[in-house]
Amino acid sequence: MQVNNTEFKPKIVAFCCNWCSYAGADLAGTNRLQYPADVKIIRVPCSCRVNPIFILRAFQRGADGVILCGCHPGDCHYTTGNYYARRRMTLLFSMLDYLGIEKERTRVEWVSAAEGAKFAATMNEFVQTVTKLGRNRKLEDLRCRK
Amino acid sequence: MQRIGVFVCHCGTNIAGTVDVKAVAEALKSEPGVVFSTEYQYMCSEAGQNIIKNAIREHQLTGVVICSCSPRMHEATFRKTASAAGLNPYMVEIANIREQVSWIHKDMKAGTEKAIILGRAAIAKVSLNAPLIPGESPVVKRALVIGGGIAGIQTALDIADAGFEVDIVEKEPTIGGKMTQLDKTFPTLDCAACILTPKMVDCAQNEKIRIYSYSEVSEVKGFVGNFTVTIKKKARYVDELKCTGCGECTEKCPQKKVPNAFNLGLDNRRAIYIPFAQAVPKVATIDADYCNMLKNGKCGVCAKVCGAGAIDYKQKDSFIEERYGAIVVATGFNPIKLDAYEEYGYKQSKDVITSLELERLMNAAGPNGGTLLRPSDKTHPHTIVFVQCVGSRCDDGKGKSYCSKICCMYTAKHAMLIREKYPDTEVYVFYIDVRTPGKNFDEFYRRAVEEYGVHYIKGMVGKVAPQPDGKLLVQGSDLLADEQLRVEADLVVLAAAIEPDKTARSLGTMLTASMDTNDFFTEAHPKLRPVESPTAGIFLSGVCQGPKDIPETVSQAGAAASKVIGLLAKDKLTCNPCVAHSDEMLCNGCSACEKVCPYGAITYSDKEFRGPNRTTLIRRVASVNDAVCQGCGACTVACPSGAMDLKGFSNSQIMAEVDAICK
Amino acid sequence: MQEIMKKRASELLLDGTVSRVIGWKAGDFVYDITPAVFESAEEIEKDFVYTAFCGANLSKYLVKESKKPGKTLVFLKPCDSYSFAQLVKEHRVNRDSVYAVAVECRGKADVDKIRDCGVKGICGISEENGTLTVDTVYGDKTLPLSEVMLEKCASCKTRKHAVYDELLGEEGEEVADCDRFGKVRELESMTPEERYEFWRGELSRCIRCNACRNVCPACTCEKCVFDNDNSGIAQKAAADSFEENMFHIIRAFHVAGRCTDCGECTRVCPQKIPLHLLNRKFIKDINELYGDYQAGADPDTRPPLTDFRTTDAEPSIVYRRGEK
Amino acid sequence: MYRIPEQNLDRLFSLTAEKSKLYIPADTAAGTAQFMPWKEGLKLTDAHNTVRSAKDFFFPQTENLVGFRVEGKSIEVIDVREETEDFVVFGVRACDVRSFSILDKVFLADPVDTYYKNRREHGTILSLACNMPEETCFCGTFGIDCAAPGGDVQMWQTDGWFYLEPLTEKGNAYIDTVSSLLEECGGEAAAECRRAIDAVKKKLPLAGLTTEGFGGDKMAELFDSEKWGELAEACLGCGTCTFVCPTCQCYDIRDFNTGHGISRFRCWDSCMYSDFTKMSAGQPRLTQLERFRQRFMHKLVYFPANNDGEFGCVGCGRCLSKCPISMNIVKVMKNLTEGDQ
Repeated sequence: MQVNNTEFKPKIVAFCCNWCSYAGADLAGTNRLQYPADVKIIRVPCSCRVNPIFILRAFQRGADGVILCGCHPGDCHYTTGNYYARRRMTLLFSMLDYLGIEKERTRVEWVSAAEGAKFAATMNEFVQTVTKLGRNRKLEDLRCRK
Repeated sequence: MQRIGVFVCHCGTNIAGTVDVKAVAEALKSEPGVVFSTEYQYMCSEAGQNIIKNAIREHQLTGVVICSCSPRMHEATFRKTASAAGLNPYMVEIANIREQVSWIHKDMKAGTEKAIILGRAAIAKVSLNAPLIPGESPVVKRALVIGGGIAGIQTALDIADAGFEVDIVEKEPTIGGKMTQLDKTFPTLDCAACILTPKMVDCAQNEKIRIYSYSEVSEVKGFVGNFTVTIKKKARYVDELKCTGCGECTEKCPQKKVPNAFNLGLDNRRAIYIPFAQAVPKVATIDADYCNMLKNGKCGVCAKVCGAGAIDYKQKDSFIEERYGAIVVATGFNPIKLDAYEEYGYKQSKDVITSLELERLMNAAGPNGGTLLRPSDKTHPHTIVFVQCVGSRCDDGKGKSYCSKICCMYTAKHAMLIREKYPDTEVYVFYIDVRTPGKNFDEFYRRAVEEYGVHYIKGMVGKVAPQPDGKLLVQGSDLLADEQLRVEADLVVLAAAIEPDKTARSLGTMLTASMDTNDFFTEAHPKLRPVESPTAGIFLSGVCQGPKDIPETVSQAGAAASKVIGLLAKDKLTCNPCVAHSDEMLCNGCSACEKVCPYGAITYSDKEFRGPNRTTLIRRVASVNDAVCQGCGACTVACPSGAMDLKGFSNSQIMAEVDAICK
Repeated sequence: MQEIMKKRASELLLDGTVSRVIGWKAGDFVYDITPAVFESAEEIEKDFVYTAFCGANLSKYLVKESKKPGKTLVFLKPCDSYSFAQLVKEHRVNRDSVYAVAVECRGKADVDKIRDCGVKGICGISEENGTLTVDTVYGDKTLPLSEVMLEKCASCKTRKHAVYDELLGEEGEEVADCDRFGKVRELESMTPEERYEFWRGELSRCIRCNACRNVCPACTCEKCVFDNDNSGIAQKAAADSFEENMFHIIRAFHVAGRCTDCGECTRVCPQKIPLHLLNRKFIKDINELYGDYQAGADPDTRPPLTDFRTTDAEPSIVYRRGEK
Repeated sequence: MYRIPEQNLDRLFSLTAEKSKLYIPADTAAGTAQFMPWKEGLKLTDAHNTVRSAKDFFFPQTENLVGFRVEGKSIEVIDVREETEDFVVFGVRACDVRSFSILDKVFLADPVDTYYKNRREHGTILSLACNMPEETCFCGTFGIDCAAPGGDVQMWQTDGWFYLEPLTEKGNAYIDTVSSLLEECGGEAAAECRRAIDAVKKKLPLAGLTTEGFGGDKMAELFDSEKWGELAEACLGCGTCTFVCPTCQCYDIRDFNTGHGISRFRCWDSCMYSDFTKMSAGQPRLTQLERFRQRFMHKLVYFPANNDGEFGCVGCGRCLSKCPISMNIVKVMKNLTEGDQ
């Protein structure tokens, strides 16, 4: 379906780990680096706290893209959390792709507390990608549509 | 139903500049559960905090949402505010409308809309918050140091110096570790024994320090502040309290053919022995593998000559249980076995030796009394070849992938010492790179090359072939000159890689302290918490964490001690209440959570449950130790049944936030 | 084979080695065989069968039966033995209270496939040397077993058992030419749109009877998240296509790295949804990304999702795949 | 009696579909049969019966009952019922036809289930006699004649013709709408077809199964039978039997939070599930044995006790072919009465 890109505003959920990526987002804010208001951040202690259920839940409720940000591998505050997250998300995303759901709607990005610029750039780019894809229809729950 | 209060902060114009704070407060007022909503210029100011406190009291609020700056900034502040007004501090949630809204969005309308949505998410979350009360656990004011090398000794001395009791468990009959076997130390070339043995004596004499020598840790239970450790004291067949260390027995013992482990088997000792003259404790030990009395009951010479009556052939292993608040791992290293390196002829020729063996050969207390002689024919070597990186920086699967760090420096030291003492000796060093980061290190290396005329050759040795005349033909390449080299050497010294002591792996399992694939203990954070294990209450000292030289080891040992002191100085530990919790009714005992827990905070036990129709079921269920759990949440996702949840970031809370954001 | 098994089961019951035997019980039409617990030699004699229709994996019954006093004998086909080993590994079954008897298997038949060959009104079936003779209300028919095998048997990966206490019959070999990922590869090579249509077509038939979950030896939760009203994601029926996707994705994810590919989910699905293709996708990904792994093959290795390497692939590898 | 040649079936479908929605049993991609809305090119299945029964038309697996729109703190109740259009179901078997009268007893009894009633009123049932019943068929046990399937119009397929006999007013009305394609005929061919089916029926392996030993008066002895334990032993507790069953009519009512309101819907429930009829005090049937027993006691004892002796089973045989562990009502019946005969 053709979506009018000028009007379509995607809903993006960003899960950010408390120690690196949330701090990175804070730094982006402190440095006044802009990214679209479509991105809403949910703070989690660690990327390994993010259950695939949460990601599907977001899509069910009408999210058009979900991004998970955590500390760079090796820098996890809890030493190993993001390694587990990495495996889980790789497999989950691969499965979503296997079911024919646009793989570009999901992403994992490692953002350190010092990478405010990377955080903003990542979000800008992700919003752009998802905007191009248009509305999530394959994994939405029609009952949740307004 | 919660009674929620919403407090929107202007942050001067920081927020109010791009967010219509009044509109936000107004919109959030009509959210389910919200009974009060207001905005103010600076919520974090005293006046702002008073608004919150008054509202909590006046409206009997059960939950508070602050729309303000990042929780990383003021979450603690507002929690204290709530607490002061009698509300549980964990009933506070922050909607970050500064860093995530006003500072990054220019459009007032979009900013205000987003701020309302973030506020809704925080309201949805706080509706599901439960009051949390941080637990407390007492701290046993005694530390355990596992390993009595320079790392363990330094840590123990520093802890004792702060007034805390500390025990050292050392598996050998004496403390001192690898450093006792060294001759001189770089880059100062002072004698190892001269700087180490006084510290050993200090340990023995310090009334706060107890030394369990010839002992091992056999079991560890408990958690930070509260470990219970079982120490196995191996039978040494000598009563430590009676033995005076006079050494009479070690001279009279008829069993003379025992390879001397202290000298790496380069000479022999008796079956009853004291490893070296300055051993601490200076107590004899009987080597049960060689003692005739213990093996076949025929001898008893040592018992006869012992004036103190200290010999006890019937002694058995004994077990001691002790409680500790903190544990320091200082298990050290060993050179790797060189069996896989046939090309260097280590097994074929006695004159191919490791660097540590060279230390003993050059040591005044060593097998040759400090004169450097070839092990095979006791002649002076005139050409010596050093081979670097034997087993270090290897990708071939035979050795270690890492750099052993100390070899470049000790080889420069060896070369220098040899050239100084025996100027007629030619010294060649084959190397991949010479790595000399460290204070006065590069100067030291350059002295070896420039002043002492050591031949440094960039290239690897391909083969060391023992010749019929007793020489060793060393074939190597000189990469800089781009030519093949053949050196007829009298002695070849291999800089064997170092690896963690073999006992580390099993100890790591006992302590639930994580290790890397090389069996080095993992630090809690590679940069910020280098002397702590991720497992609370476990600290790391020395090479057990990674290759390092003596000065580095000593400074790390001191750092570990200061962390221990910081812990032991507390009477009670306050635990983070945002920890995992297992619902026993849902847990199926599969152990997935236990496997991903980096802290060993999860244990399993068989519990009785009421089954249907008055039956009793026994089920294996997980439980989380609140004092050990750090609240990462890895377990919550590993758990398929959802039995494991995280307080403060529960499944339902996060999903409520998702719902609120996506709606 | 059946007679050898009956004899051995009776012996072990009589000499007290085991207190009960989990096996297969004859039904009314030859193919309708029910798993059953036998407690005496008489019961064994009367009803125990081992035929081409004993496709059911008995290992999951051990979760309950192995908690009873005495030892429980279980007959395990090669694929079943992996499920059993995995259950032991996850502490769901106490190894010491089980007497595992491995039995050889040359593939089991799928009565639906027989029906798909146009056979109606089946009254009896006999097997001889890989040929099935079907006696129907409307006359006799013969079919080669190889053409009507259960999906899981047609793509059998090994005829060798993972673990057992005693072996009856011949131990088989790994199936060298098994191409169990063929269909997964075929789907991977489709366009996302085609894949989406394929899976919608399959999953939209789901009636959420939970047979796949309840038969699955990896699904042994005390209470499934989808049944737990407090989990926030409980569903009883798929009220929207999303819920169909959600249930099957999460179920596959929860058994990822633990699924032994026993194929029971597909066997029992009343709507013939090829559920094994979801599990096999995870298995294939795990094998390719984290090294070959067979759940239940050994008691010690960590399941891939509770393990990691610092050098693991980044999730972005998913975007690069499929680009040719 | 009317008839239409088989090759004109598509025209019949097409004409029917012009007037109302039409469902026919057709093959899915996986080769299973299910009722599907007819569209050009869709072919009648060769399969004997559909996996899901025809009860879906009147009692769908999920059905929205009412909605609540939530805005801030205000709640508004919304009637979510949509206008139901007339529909025709073609090719329903005798067993499923009988199941409707069993469901009627539940849903049309006071208080009337208006959702069900509404659908029932709009549906016309075209039944089809079973020329080749399966070995799993035992409708005869419950007095159902698959040679005369009933419904609004009953049909026979024989010798290249479909024979149609309207039985109700709705049936007559249907015949009127498609009369342009039909020709009137005598009843001989249909009668011949019935005789042929009767002959097959005698050969079916379950032909001898009777309801003797069951019924509303057998409560105490059957409930306390020791055989339940053995029968229920292998039960997985899945809902396959329930969901493929044409007469199972239990449902659960649940609320779904859509984010901007609540959708209250009902969906099929299964007495095999551990949370079936869960109450604040817990579940009344704690073990699978009790849940298993409930299902069969309901069909064979409780239902006849409350409905003038009518059994809650129509012998369609779906549970026989679909149960993952091949446990089913026939095995239960045989087993419970084993010692009696």
